Amino acid sequence: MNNVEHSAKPYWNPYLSGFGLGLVLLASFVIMGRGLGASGAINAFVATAMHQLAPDHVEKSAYYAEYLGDGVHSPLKDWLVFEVLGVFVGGFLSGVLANRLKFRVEKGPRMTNPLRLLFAFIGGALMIIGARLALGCTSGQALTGGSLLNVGSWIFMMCVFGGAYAVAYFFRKQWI
Amino acid sequence: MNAPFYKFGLFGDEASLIIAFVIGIGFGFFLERAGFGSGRKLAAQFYFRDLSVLKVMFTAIITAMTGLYLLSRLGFVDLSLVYLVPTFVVPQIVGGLLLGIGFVIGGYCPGTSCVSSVTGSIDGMVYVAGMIVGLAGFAEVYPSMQSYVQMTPMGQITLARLFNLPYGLLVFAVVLMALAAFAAAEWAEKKVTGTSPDPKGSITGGPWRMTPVRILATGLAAAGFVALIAGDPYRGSHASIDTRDLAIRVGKGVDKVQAAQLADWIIQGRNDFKLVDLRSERDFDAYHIPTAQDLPLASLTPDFAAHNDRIILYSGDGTEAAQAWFLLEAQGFKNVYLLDGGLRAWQTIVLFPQKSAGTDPAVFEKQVEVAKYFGGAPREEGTSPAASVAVALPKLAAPAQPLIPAGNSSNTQPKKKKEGC
Amino acid sequence: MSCEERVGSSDLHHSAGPTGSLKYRKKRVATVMNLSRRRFLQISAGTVAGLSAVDLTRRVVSAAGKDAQSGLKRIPTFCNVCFWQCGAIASVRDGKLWKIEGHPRDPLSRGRLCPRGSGGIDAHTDPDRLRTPLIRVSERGEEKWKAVTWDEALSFIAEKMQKIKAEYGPESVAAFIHGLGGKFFKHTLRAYGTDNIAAPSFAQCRGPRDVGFTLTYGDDAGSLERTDIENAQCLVLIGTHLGENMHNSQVQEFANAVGKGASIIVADPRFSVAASKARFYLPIKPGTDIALLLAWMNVIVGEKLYDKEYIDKYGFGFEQFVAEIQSYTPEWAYPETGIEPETIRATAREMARYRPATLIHPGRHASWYGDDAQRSRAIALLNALMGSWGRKGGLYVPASMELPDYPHPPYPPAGKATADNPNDRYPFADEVISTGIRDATISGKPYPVKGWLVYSTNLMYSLPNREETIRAIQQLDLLVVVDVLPSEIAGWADVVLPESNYLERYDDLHIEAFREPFITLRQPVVEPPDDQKPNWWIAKKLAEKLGLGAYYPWNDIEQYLDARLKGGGYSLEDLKREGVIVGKRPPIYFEDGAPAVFNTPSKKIEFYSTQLKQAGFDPVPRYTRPEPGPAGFYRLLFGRAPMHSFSRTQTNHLLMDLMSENAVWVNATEAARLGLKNGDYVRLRNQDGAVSDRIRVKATERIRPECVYMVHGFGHTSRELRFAFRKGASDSQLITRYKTDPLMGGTGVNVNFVTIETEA
Amino acid sequence: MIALTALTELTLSRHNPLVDPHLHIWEWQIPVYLFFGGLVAGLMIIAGVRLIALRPQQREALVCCTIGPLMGLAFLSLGMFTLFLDLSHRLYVWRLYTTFQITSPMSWGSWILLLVYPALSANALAHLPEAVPSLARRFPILVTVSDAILARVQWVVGIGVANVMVGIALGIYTGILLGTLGARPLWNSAILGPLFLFSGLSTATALLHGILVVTTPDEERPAFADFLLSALAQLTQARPLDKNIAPVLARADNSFLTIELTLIGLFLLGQMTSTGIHQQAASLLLTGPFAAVFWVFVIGLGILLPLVLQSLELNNRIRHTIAPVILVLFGGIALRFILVYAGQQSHWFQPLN
Amino acid sequence: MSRFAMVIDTRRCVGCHDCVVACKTENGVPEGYCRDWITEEVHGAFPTVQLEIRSERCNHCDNPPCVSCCPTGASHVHERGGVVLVTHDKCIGCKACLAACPYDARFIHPDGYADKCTFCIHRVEKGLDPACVSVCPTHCMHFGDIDDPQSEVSLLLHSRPHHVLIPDAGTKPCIFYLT
Repeated sequence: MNNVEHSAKPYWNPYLSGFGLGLVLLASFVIMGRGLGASGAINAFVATAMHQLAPDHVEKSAYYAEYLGDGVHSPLKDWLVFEVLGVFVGGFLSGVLANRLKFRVEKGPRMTNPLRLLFAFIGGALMIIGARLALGCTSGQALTGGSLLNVGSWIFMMCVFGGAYAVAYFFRKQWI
Repeated sequence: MNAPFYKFGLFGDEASLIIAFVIGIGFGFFLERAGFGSGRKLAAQFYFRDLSVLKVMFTAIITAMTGLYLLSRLGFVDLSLVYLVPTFVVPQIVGGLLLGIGFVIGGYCPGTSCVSSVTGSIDGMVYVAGMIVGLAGFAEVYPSMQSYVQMTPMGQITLARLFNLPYGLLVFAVVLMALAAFAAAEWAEKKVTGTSPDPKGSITGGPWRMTPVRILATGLAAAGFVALIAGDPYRGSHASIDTRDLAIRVGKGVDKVQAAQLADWIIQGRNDFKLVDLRSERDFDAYHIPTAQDLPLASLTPDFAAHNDRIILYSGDGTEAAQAWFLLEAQGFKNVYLLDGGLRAWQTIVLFPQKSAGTDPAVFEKQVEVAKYFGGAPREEGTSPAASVAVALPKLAAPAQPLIPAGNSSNTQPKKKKEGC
Repeated sequence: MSCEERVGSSDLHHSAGPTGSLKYRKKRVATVMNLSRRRFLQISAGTVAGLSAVDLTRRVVSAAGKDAQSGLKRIPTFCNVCFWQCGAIASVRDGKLWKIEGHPRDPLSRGRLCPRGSGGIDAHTDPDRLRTPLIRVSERGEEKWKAVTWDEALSFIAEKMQKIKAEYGPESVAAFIHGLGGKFFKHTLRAYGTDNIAAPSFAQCRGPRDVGFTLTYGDDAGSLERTDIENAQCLVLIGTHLGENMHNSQVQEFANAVGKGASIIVADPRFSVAASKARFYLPIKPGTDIALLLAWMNVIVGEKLYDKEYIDKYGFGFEQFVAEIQSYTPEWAYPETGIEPETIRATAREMARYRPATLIHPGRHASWYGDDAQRSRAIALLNALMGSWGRKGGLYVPASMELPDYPHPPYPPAGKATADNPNDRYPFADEVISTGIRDATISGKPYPVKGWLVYSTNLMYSLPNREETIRAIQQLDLLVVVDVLPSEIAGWADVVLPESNYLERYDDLHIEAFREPFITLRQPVVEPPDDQKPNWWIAKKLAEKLGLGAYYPWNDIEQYLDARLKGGGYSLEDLKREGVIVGKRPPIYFEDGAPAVFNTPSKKIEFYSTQLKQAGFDPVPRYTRPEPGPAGFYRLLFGRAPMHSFSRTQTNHLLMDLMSENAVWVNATEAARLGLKNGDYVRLRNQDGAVSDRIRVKATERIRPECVYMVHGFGHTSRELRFAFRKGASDSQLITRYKTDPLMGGTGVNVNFVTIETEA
Repeated sequence: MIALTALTELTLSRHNPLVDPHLHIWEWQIPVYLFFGGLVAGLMIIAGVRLIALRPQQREALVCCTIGPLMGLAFLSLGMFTLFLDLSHRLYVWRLYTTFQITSPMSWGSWILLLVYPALSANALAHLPEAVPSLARRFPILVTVSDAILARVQWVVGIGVANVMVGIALGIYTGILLGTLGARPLWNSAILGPLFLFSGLSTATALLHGILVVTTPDEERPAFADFLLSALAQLTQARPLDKNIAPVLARADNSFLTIELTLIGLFLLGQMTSTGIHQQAASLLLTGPFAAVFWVFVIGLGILLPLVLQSLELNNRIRHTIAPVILVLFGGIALRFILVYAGQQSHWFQPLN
Repeated sequence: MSRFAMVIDTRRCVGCHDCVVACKTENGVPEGYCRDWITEEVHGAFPTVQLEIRSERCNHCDNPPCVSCCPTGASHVHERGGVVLVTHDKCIGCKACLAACPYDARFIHPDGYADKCTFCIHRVEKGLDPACVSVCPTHCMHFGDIDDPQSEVSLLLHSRPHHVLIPDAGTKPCIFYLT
């Protein structure tokens, strides 16, 4: 562990990493006939966790019924769950190879840590509700649907950028 | 070879999970490489400081789009089998807006938050926790919103179908739009940050030399252009058949069902096959083999049966059936059979059997009774088969109609696996 | 599918369980009782506490591993989980029911009960049973009640009955009664003045068979069938699923026949258990039995394989018969039945090889396709060709004990004719048609029917088309249900009367015609746990309230039984100890000297029926092709499982442990095509849109592809049947159509079709 | 037409809890117990080898020689506790020690487990004063004991050999426990013994490696471990450890992982070339309902990924992190979970669905 | 020496489950559990189907893996007739015997110990048949000593073809099925 460089390597060029991402997506289309996703895995995870905590409640819920399925197969044995597991591993591999592993809080210089974490929490909650309503997140809808010229995806994509740019001004302190 | 491999049954559900894992690794790897593990870098998109999000996303979109287009057009991928998330306009507008707002507040989207948290970002981890709590909360209010989330459905629809434009044209337009957006992005970054972009990593900046990025951009533009002129990628108009394999099967005759055998199957009450009559509706109404369904050749679409259904085709003299047989084979149906000799054989063998010298009388008697059962009668010895055609086909009793709307039987379809994000 | 498929719940209680399990059982009883307090009132906490204490002590005793043999009592009685009523011996250990075994000297059980009989002990403490008389307090069918005393309940009923009598006449009260326990209710009602007393076991079950046989032989096949299965060398079962239908003596004889290597021929759309023992299995198309029977007879007549001597001696109209069946060749039958002509010939010759010890089993439940009386006649005729009626290995001549009835005043003279069969629409109906009573109740014709008494039959399960039953109930002024369990029909009643369990009461003597004459006695083994009363007590008290006390000139049942027994030279004291009296077996075969009496117009076996001819029916059976179902639908068939009796054993924890829900049998290839796996839950939707409860799929190679099959009796909707509630699905829910037999009014119910819907 | 002999349906009316529709008698407790058993076996072997290899005066590498055995004692107790939790007739557990059943691996195991305690304790005592000086200050007797042991080479060697022997016995036993259950075709392989032994060794090595990484002095500690784990490191109050041993441990771990992978391969090879029943059992892992978790969690995340990461560490391409450690430990648990669960589903009668 | 065995005639058996009920009442088997059960094995495709119905239970093997794996000796072979029994208060509930039994004949009694068929040894020692045998309405079950060549079971085994369950598991079962 002596000769390891301590400085993080720079990010890849966006076009090239975008190309790489595009090829992964293409591979998914060709092999599986479906695109990528992320938020669906959270659904499966939450359904399983809630089922462990409050089985009766979950079994009665119309929402969870869709994810619990027939009760024989675990909702965690799902394509998206395994894909997201891979995302963790791939992200980690890339991070460790580029020396970017570091406990940190991503924020602008004028932001306090607790507030940033609070915002992250709220953002996450908002985001997943949005993703659930839209039947997908940036990966499942924008990226996947976008490349399939899916009508809903393009509407969705426009709204994401629209919504973000519309409120970006109010949160500038957080980031810049 | 047919793709998507999974949909053609190359591997099962278990293997698909392993593939999901591997694909996920690639997905996560490139997200992290692009710097999407950093919320700050992602959010910079919305302050015009670093438009990586736009660049990465659109490069990925046009790469996958043109790639998929070309592979489909070459007949490698059946695009109709690639899952398309159905469109619900209002929920998707609202969802998109919420997601955009959440993006700015939280700094991530679901995929990037995974990458972020695994590389040590505490806010990324908190963001994931936020998603979990948010979703659990949403599940509780979901019943009251259930009708709302299904609003304004448009089904599975592409822009090409919506605007009634050629698919290729749209592909080309999206490529052009993306390239223009890249140029605009680079211009904006320069404007806001005041530094000129790295000449090696940008499309517009620096001296005009062929950098890898520019080669990529040119390639994508070229692919887009090909799309413009190459036509529709959806299968149907274009499909490939393994002619040798077909020839072997035809040669062996395993593609045919004999009329007498079919009669036995109907008597045995077997309904593990779909009997399809390809003649016109009028002919069908006049006479059809019991249990057959009417499906004139012109209205033959691949969704009339599942790919693994056993299908037996017949027509008057067999021509249309043979044509349909080819169409269905080409569309990947695995168990398509022809009634050997078509309805004519049914007539001469089953409905109006004739005693020939060598026939065992007992066997013939059985044939006669089968004929009677189906409304026919034995032919006099010596009548030529040609004459028999003149014999009127028996009048069918009105076919049994379902007493309830047919819609109910659709429920027997195997449960669809959830797809989408 | 055998008889009384469709009879209601009665006599079904769980008694104290076996020693070791008491601890677990006790817990269950306690919780359920808490729940029950809300609805069924008047459960004294003392009872529960008392029970628990006893349980606890017994648990300690048994844990020590020593049976206190001194505390063991063995009491003879007879079973009532099904109507076969096998003689049994109940073992009571330390005052608690421990087990029930067959009575070794009883001719029906021969010392061995079926699983239902052995499982009958799990009654008595059944937490779901009725406990006290109830009077309805809200809308019919809402199952809201107030608990009342017996006196209040019976006065209420008597008052209503008197009112109906005054307004419409006594015939406007009808009854649906099943089983031996109904005898005293019949007596009370006859005394009251009505003959509208129906048993669903006629029109919904064995009626067509009995009419078909009576038209041929002048006598029916009997309840305790006169089938000499044990001695048959060739046994033909047409849809009869012995082994799944667990009528004890028949199954024992069947096993003996199998053991002796008898040649068995089974025709069934389903590969039944019996089919697995068969030399020939004929996977016949449903509803085409007559075609097969005619082809068999055609072969036998054509090849002169019949018993010529027997037919010459006993037969009538054989020449006409021969002429009629000339055209029904096996080839003709092939497309109808789907059975290869060669197989039909081979089986016909097989039958002839063993005649007269060839038994074509008459079956029991026979109301299937609306042509059932003629189908049974065809079976009777085939037996006649074999010369098996009255012969060893065929259908013997049964014998019965004779005991005088307890004398009572004559019944009032018959007023109006029964309401079920106006103008003799069904000329050969020789019993009251239950569905006819229902029709009369709905239409008010030929006269209004305003009161029903339902004893021990769950009409919601036993009559086809529940909607019609409910519509009829809406016309009533009074619906009384006497039952052991809160069955579905009890839920619609105005007054519910809780009867004591068969292990807790005396009933009238069991005297049936069989190989040897016998009398068996039912006597109490344990006390009823709550305020339940035996049927004789209820019927007697009701008669007294109606001012008909003179018809019950005895004080209690022991006096009645003793008097009857004395009439035959026996005594109740002896019978209580012995449980069974078996008489000397008289000759039961013609060859041994049994009388060959045929009570037909010609006094012979009628191959050609002039009665039918005169009434405008086919004198020799003819075949009509069953109507096909709509495209994509499956024909719904149903039958029995050996561990359940109709809809009345689904609260028996012991039996439910063996089979807790039914499954719908779907041909494996079909199931694969529909994407269904074994154990998947589905719902069935019939041609009229009726949807079943959810039911598991049994994807099996044991059924034809165009039909589905399920065991009758599950899918309870009565909330009071907590343990059985919504377990499995009910075929009765899906039987919205029926085809009435023009000869005798039987309701053919295998004319319903279903689609399979996957459970979301 | 299917041949008449083809079994097409098998219906059982039995529905005993834990037995039907397939055996599920062993839940999380048994795999966790097997995992701890393997881990302790690995710790014993490593500690034993180090004890023999080190000269007494060379009081280094305490991770292996003291912290290892100490943790071993804790894990063993935890493991035995989970085993106890699994018993359904717990009050009778003492019956294990009133008899020795020669044909029963479980009886062997229960006695082996008793031997583990003294062996591990002796091992720990040998170097305890150096490992936890504060403890030694409070209880001088510990120093005396330690000195007494270290003064005699034959004692040190004896303790070391005992640790290695008992460790091997324990490791193999955890596999043989399943391997002798011939009624479950998937388990019916003696390779499970060495497989669980080497899996145990790899988890033990990884654990020690992880402790080393976490307890490395602040400035040398990789940034990744900074956040929460530094606090943990303070608690151990350990002396600075020989950092040279980290690559040794990583290298050893890679060897163990490679052997484990080979043994898994041999195990599956043996099953696939055996009877149809065994082939069916192996296909539970290879293509059946356990394939995804087997390939992804056991092979991918549990073996291949840490192999890659540790190789990168060894080549100085990346820093030593606790990531491979976590993955190896996780893989060790996953292997046992999957084998225990899949084994219970494998049967001589495979009912068709 | 005696060796108790059961001989079950699958030709006579109709799968009525009376043996199961009798066992439950005789031995107080708790609700939801069973010591014996019915297996239906279907071979072939409709309509050429074969069905074998069997009453199954512990096979009281000659080479019982449940006994050899028991760590406490709770599972043992009874001195009379080779019957495999469980001593309840020696059993610790480790469930190894459940895993070792290829017939899945054992279960964990709610009181915690491993339980299974005892061949009704308490009845057999009084000279009675096991409860299941004594009630069977089809008389398809026979119980006796196969070491005695004159016993009913020995005579049956000599005169009729039979098989045992999973012979390849090497357990040498003592329940024989006549075919």
